[in-house]
Amino acid sequence: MTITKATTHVTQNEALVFERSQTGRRGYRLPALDVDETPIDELLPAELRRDDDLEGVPELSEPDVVRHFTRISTWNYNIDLGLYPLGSCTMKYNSRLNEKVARIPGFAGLHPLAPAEDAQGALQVMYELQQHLAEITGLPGISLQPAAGAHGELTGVMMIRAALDARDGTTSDEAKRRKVMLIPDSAHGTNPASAHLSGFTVKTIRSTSEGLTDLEHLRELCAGGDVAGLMLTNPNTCGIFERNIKEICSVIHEAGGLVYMDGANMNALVGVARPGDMGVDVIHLNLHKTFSTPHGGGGPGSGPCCCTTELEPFLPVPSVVKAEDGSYKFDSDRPQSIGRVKAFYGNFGMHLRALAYILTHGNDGLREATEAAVLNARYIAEGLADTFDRPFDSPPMHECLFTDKRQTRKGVHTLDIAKRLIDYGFHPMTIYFPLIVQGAMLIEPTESVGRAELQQFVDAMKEIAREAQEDAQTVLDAPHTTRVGRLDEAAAARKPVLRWRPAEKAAGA
Amino acid sequence: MTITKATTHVTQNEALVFERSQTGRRGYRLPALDVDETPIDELLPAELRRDDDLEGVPELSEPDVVRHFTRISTWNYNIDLGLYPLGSCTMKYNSRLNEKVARIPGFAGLHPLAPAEDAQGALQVMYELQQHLAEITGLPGISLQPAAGAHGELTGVMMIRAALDARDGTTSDEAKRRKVMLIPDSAHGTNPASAHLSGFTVKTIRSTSEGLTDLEHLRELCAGGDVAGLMLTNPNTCGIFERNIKEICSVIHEAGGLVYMDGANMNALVGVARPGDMGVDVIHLNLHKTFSTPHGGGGPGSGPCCCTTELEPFLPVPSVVKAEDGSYKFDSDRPQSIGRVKAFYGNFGMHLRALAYILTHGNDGLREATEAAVLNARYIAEGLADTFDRPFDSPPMHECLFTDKRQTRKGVHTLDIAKRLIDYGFHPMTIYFPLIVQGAMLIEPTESVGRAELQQFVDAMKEIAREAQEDAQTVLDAPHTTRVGRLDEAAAARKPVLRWRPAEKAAGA
Amino acid sequence: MLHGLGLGSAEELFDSLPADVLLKRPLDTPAALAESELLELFEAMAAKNAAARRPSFLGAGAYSHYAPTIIDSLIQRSEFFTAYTPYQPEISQGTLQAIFEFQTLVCQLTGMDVANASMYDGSTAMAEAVLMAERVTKRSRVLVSAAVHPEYLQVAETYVAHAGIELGRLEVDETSGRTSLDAAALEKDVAAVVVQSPNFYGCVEDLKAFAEQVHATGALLVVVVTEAASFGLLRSPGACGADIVVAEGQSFGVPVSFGGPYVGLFATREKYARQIPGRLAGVAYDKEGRRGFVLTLATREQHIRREKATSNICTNEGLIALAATIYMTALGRRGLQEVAEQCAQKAAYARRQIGALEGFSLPYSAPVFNEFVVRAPSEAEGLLRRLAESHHVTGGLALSRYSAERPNDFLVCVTETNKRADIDALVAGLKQS
Amino acid sequence: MLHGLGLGSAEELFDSLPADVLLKRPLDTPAALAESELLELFEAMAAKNAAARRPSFLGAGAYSHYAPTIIDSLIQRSEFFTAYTPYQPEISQGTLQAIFEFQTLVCQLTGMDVANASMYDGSTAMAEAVLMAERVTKRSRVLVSAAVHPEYLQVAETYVAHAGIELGRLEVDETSGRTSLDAAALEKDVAAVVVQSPNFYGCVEDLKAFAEQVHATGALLVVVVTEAASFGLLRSPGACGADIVVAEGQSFGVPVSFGGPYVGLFATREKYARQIPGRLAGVAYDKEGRRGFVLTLATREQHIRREKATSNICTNEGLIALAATIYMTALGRRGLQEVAEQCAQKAAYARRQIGALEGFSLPYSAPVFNEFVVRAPSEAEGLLRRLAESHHVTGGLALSRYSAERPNDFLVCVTETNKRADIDALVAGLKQS
Ligand SMILES: Cc1ncc(COP(=O)(O)O)c(C=O)c1O
Ligand SMILES: Cc1ncc(COP(=O)(O)O)c(C=O)c1O
Repeated sequence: MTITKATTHVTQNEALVFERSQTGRRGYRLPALDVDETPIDELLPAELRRDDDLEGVPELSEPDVVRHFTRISTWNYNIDLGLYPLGSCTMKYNSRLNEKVARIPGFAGLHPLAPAEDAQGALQVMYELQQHLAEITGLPGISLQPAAGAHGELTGVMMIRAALDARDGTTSDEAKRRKVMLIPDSAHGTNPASAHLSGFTVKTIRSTSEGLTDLEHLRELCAGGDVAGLMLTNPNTCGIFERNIKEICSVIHEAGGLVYMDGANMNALVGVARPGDMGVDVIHLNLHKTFSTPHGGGGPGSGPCCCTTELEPFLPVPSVVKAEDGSYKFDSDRPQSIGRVKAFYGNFGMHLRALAYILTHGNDGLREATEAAVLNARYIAEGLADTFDRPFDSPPMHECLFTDKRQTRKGVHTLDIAKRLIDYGFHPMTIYFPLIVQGAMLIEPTESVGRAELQQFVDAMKEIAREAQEDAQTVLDAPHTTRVGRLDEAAAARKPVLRWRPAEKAAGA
Repeated sequence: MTITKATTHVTQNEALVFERSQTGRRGYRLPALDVDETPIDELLPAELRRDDDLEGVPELSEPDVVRHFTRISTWNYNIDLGLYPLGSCTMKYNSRLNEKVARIPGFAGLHPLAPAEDAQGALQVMYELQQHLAEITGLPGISLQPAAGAHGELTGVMMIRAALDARDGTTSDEAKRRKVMLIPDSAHGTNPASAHLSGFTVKTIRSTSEGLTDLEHLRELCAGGDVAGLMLTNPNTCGIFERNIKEICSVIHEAGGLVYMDGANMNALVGVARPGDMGVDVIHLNLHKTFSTPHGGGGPGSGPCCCTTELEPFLPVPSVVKAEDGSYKFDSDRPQSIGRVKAFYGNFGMHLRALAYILTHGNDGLREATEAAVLNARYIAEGLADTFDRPFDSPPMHECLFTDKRQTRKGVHTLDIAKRLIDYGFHPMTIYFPLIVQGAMLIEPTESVGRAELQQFVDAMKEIAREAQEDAQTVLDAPHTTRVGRLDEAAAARKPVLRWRPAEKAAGA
Repeated sequence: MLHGLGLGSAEELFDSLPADVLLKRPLDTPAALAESELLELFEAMAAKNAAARRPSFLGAGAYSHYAPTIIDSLIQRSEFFTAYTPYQPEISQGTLQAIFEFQTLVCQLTGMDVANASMYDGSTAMAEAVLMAERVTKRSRVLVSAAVHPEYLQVAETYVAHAGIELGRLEVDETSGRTSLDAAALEKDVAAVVVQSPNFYGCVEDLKAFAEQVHATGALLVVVVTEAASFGLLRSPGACGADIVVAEGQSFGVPVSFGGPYVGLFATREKYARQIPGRLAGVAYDKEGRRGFVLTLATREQHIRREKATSNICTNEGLIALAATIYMTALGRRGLQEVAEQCAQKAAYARRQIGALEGFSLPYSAPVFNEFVVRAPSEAEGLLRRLAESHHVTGGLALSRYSAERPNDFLVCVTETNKRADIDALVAGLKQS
Repeated sequence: MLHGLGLGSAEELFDSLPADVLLKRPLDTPAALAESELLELFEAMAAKNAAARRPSFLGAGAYSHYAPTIIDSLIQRSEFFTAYTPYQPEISQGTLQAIFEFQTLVCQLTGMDVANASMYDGSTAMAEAVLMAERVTKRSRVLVSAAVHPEYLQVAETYVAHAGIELGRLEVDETSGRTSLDAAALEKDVAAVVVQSPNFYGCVEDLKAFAEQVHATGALLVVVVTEAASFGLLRSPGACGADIVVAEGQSFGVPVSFGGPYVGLFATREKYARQIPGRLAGVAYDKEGRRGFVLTLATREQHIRREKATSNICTNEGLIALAATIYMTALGRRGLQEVAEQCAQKAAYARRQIGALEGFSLPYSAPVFNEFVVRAPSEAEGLLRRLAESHHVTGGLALSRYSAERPNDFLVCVTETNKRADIDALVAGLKQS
């Protein structure tokens, strides 16, 4: 009954802005035009001007705009409401202080094409962030330009391509053959996609029963002499540290390839171990994960690339350097660079937040955060060990992996468990990833949660396991406490409706 | 079922901060002490220092503090979610722009005891607000010092007391007798309370069947020669304009008294009519109603007092004046002043917001807002006329009054209707006020709502009226969609628990 | 919409008003400004507040403490700042639970049993305490220390003007800087004694001694605190025997904002709970036994009791009380202590330096928390003005503002936000000015 | 907790790491700063960005427009900015509905059928459009106008380096300032022609004419827009026949913030919907028939298709897209038009004044929106520097930054935020510098 009544609840039934529009309403006021007006036809001939009078664009009052977005916002789960244990996504607390820093007018109001001498503060921010990230990864070369993780991957593998071409040339048969990028079957989808965009052909490496990269298979694949490189996530997407990392890297190096590390899981390593010390040649970091820049419902992100001195010449341009006189400037003088991957210098607003994160934590705090992140994952692993199936028994790092094996007997699957968690007030974990594990549930609590809430989560998961046995239907029908129930995604994809149209037109469509 | 499940929902069950506390957690960091430390005993002898180590004060991490207050915030209704039609409270849209203005460091960081010559901007803000409020009320004398409406009332009636004492002296019998403050039975409770605090004895004036002040009764009461003044709300708390206001004022004046107007309902008059032109001697305004400063869950408010030139000498000190040279200064030279009603100069942060409101609306906009506020109330009055009982048929101003007369037959009362509105996504109207109307429902939509939402509200009320006939129990058990149901207020008052105590002690209590 | 209601024009909406009260012209206020214009205007006015850009040693009732960023970001959630007073508990539990937490924190810091949901500020809270003492004791004389904040005293005078209460005065001992209470002053009809600690001159009063003498006569001890940060270090008034504690809560994460909005704290003993002014939140349960909170003991209040209410207060300082609650929670047990200790340490450092200056003296001997009086070799107001102009620092408050007999005295306040460098600059400046 | 897990120390948490990869020393990054220290540090760095305090006529891909206050206050709601990509639709409907509204608004402004949930920025959106054109046409030559933003072109070059796509160049007519498209250039194997309008030099291109010629050869017309404010006034690319429209959405309420984060708009025709890169939100219903939204057509994306995906993009610019959505909604139909008209009017005014200056000329004849090239009597970079120093105004962008052969040219951008007084100051400054 509650639900039926809730459907008449205004906040629960906020329409689209277009449906709310009312002709003549305004949510803005501009200062009056303060120059003498030129007849519009003298400015622009009619054929270059819009003739649709922006039909369909909504007209709302300011209070209605605020109510609209406030109402729909209440349909979202968010970090400030509780645990957001999406494995591989590192949903940690987003400091309000960093938001304040990013809004300081001297930064927010600074135009990217302002002369460098009038933007020294911004360059200093980028320079110092570069220094700190280099220290954290143990890789001295760096570019802050990539806008997200996948963008950083693309940058990294393109650098590998450029480095190999510089080394082997592009003409010899040997060089032409060197096009294979090795990627474990557990990797994130962006890895193969990025490799493909950079002109590589992807070959997949098997994982062992322990959830580690299969060294034997790796050696086999390297035998062909066509290996350009490897893309490896470490800890891998099963939450396990690739303990053979050094050997893996040397196998690749001996085969004439280079090693790219996907840094999405750096939250398990900051202050504890450095990719540069493991033999990695290039890595991307997700500032919107490890360094807490807010995820924003799907971005903006920031995916800086860090590399060895050998690969430095191939980094995107420009990067920030410090002159003798202590001033900062952009350096574009890098003839072998892969070029630009984005206009301007990357998502500067995220650079500010990440630097603020590094400085408020301090070097001790960075390590403590890593320890807490791993400790919390261990706590959950331990708490759920008797209740859910664990595909691998190596101790988890910052995230732990379970499956729905024990629950499927009763017809309850990972998806159902995830949806049911919502009724207990938690965001579901990452599900069905990594692909190599059937019914995978990847749980990453991060360091931003206390023991009490971790226990609440463990209790909820156990309760759901019990329900799966005694009252499966409740789980299969979950969630029960949300504005809408499970949505028919298959139907949505079959006949996609991707935009609003005025009623009559819609009918036509 | 939804409800039972929701009770295990972490967001729905956030504990008290004290229950969440975990020894050793911290949500802050201070800069290290940068002066050489003095042994604490040299600073303060032990007997002057705390010896309880602040036992019981909570210890939380920053993310936990944010989660705590974010979670409990979701249990609140608010203007940005929808209509908040509390009659007499004028819950209008709170502009974000005004919040930004109030946070400009040059204002927020300005100490009240800074020399006036170094605070000219703040004084200018107060001076200009004084000018505008004087123009809007038609009353030239003004003090911004009162912190809320009731505080403004107290200030106003004390000024009346002081003015009469100055006029009649305090010794003559005639003067001693003049202690009666007349207040309509429909008045807000703060009126008699404020009158009492100022040493007046309160006599109540009856209202007519039209919901207006009873002139005959007024004349009778004035005959006694002991009338010091009248406190009148206009439009009155039935939402009706006292059309005899001029006569009422002259009756009081002829009887040797002064007229105080409660300005809580000025949202019906701004730009349309001015108390000063009606014969009113002194009024308070609620900046947190008419001038949209946010109500903040119960304040801060601001209740400036405006008066005639005759009463000006009795205003609180200091007020802001403009010197020949265009500079601003505080003027405390007012020998007949009632004195200070608050430290410093009033709720300056609210003065900033109110001035911003006046300037962004502009003079036309202020009148348009008044028109819209009245129009919206008329729309609801019209929409519900056939469904609910209207005690008075004079056309409503900015708020309209109904009763539960037709619903009581089925055992459904005003309280039930109010609670049921919650399930439809609306905040209830003001209920059981004014006291003179049995089962009163006082509805004030304000200007901040569009026609579509007004209609949604009307539909909800009609739907509830239907339910009252066909399914009374659903209404009697409402609300059904909130975290907690109706709370037992009687039991709470019988054995009040007004603070948290550690478990064992609580047991003891 | 107009026409739907059978109205020809907006004017007709006001037909119920007699023509002779209608305003026949547009208001003489400015035309509407755009957002950008408004911001420029206020930025320009703010720029004229030179004092806001200088390091400052002003206190005397308003204190500069650091407020964690989360406070402002949380109180700006619509759910808090655009809500009304929680009259409908089922959809106001966020506000109500926060008030209950506020009341508890105030009790813990003041060492009392019951606290209300807030008063307008410290000064009005003190005035209400005086009125309450009269209600409780049925006596009409109240002795107020001369070392109470002068503006607080003025507010009390206004409030009691027509309440049949007479205010007496307790002098300050000119060597210690503490209030002296001679038994003689404590005649039978005294309802209450009001002392501030740390007092207006920064001196920490011996509250225990006061409590004993005052209680001996059946009067109440009302303790006033303007610098709430002191709760982190000083013995709580409750522990010293206070019957009513009132305080200004501005120090807890609230900007000085030229004097307001602030928040008044009001706490007392269990037995006086029903005499307390203002709102109270209490625990209540629903049919399913779920815990919630409601406004309770409303029979004390004006909307029920009308002229017989314990106070006329209605709207209080809800959002500021919330800010203070978040501050107390974020700093927590250890943070409140650390802030208090840093204040005391830095004030001690400044006091030593200034005391050692040629020609300057420290007239009072009693222990202080973070404020102290300095006696300058010359007239203080001019000295401070020169200091501001030449050294860009606001050195404190010239006491001549409140008492002409103290031309050379000024009050210096030091908090955790004053850097050593600023203190040293102040000292250097005083030397040269 | 450690002990509960049978661990003796935090070190043991990392036992699964071989000793020789463990970092045996503390990180060589600074010790922790307190909030107040951090804010001071960043304020100090910000103060070094002198350019942020000057009136500015810089555009060229980043534009200063007024953003209503509600935008920032709404996107700072935790519900929006601390949420993840909406993988779980039942608890992400706020984000999903906003994306659906964003997609619709982008379609309305660009005049297209389908738009995605956003790309990193305008430059990467253009590069993705080039890749998509190849997928759609199976042709490998793409002609790009020389009047496309130089940095956009550089990004495209990087993206196509290993995609087997060859980029050709379309020259700019030196009198009109528009791109010239000679039939010869349009050989059979051309996948797409890419033009920017208003182009980098501010000139509005004749897109209709392009569309006809381009379509005649079976190629696609890709239109790039860097100044989204122009949508309020200029004929939409869709109405002119564009097949793919990419734009930088920064003008819609997003701060210039030294180059990012911005938001890339990407729109195309219905028939190419399944070739579009990035995320798409679509309508879906639950069992009770309630309307909701989900991410759809995921089979195009990397997490399903891996190397065969239409793009590698995963995280996009969600929160910035939301800011743009709120901007478009708050300004709405009339506001978007008014902003565009004010830009055009003010630019025309500035152009007239500067064009009339002794020694200055306007090399291009084509109509402009709010940017235009000025040819100075002397070397532009030095001129602008002197202007900044002596007149405290950033006069525009010296084109020598991108092409050495244009030593005296600079690009001036005027928006609704540039006051007449600033424009007059610029003109006066140019006269004297
Ligand atoms: C392991 C891994 N690699 C790469 C990515 C892609 O990063 P982004 O979404 O920032 O492009 C992600 C994020 O989902 C990830 O989890
Ligand atoms: C008619 C009326 N008078 C006075 C008041 C008291 O105003 P405040 O709550 O600001 O003290 C109110 C507000 O509730 C009111 O509605």
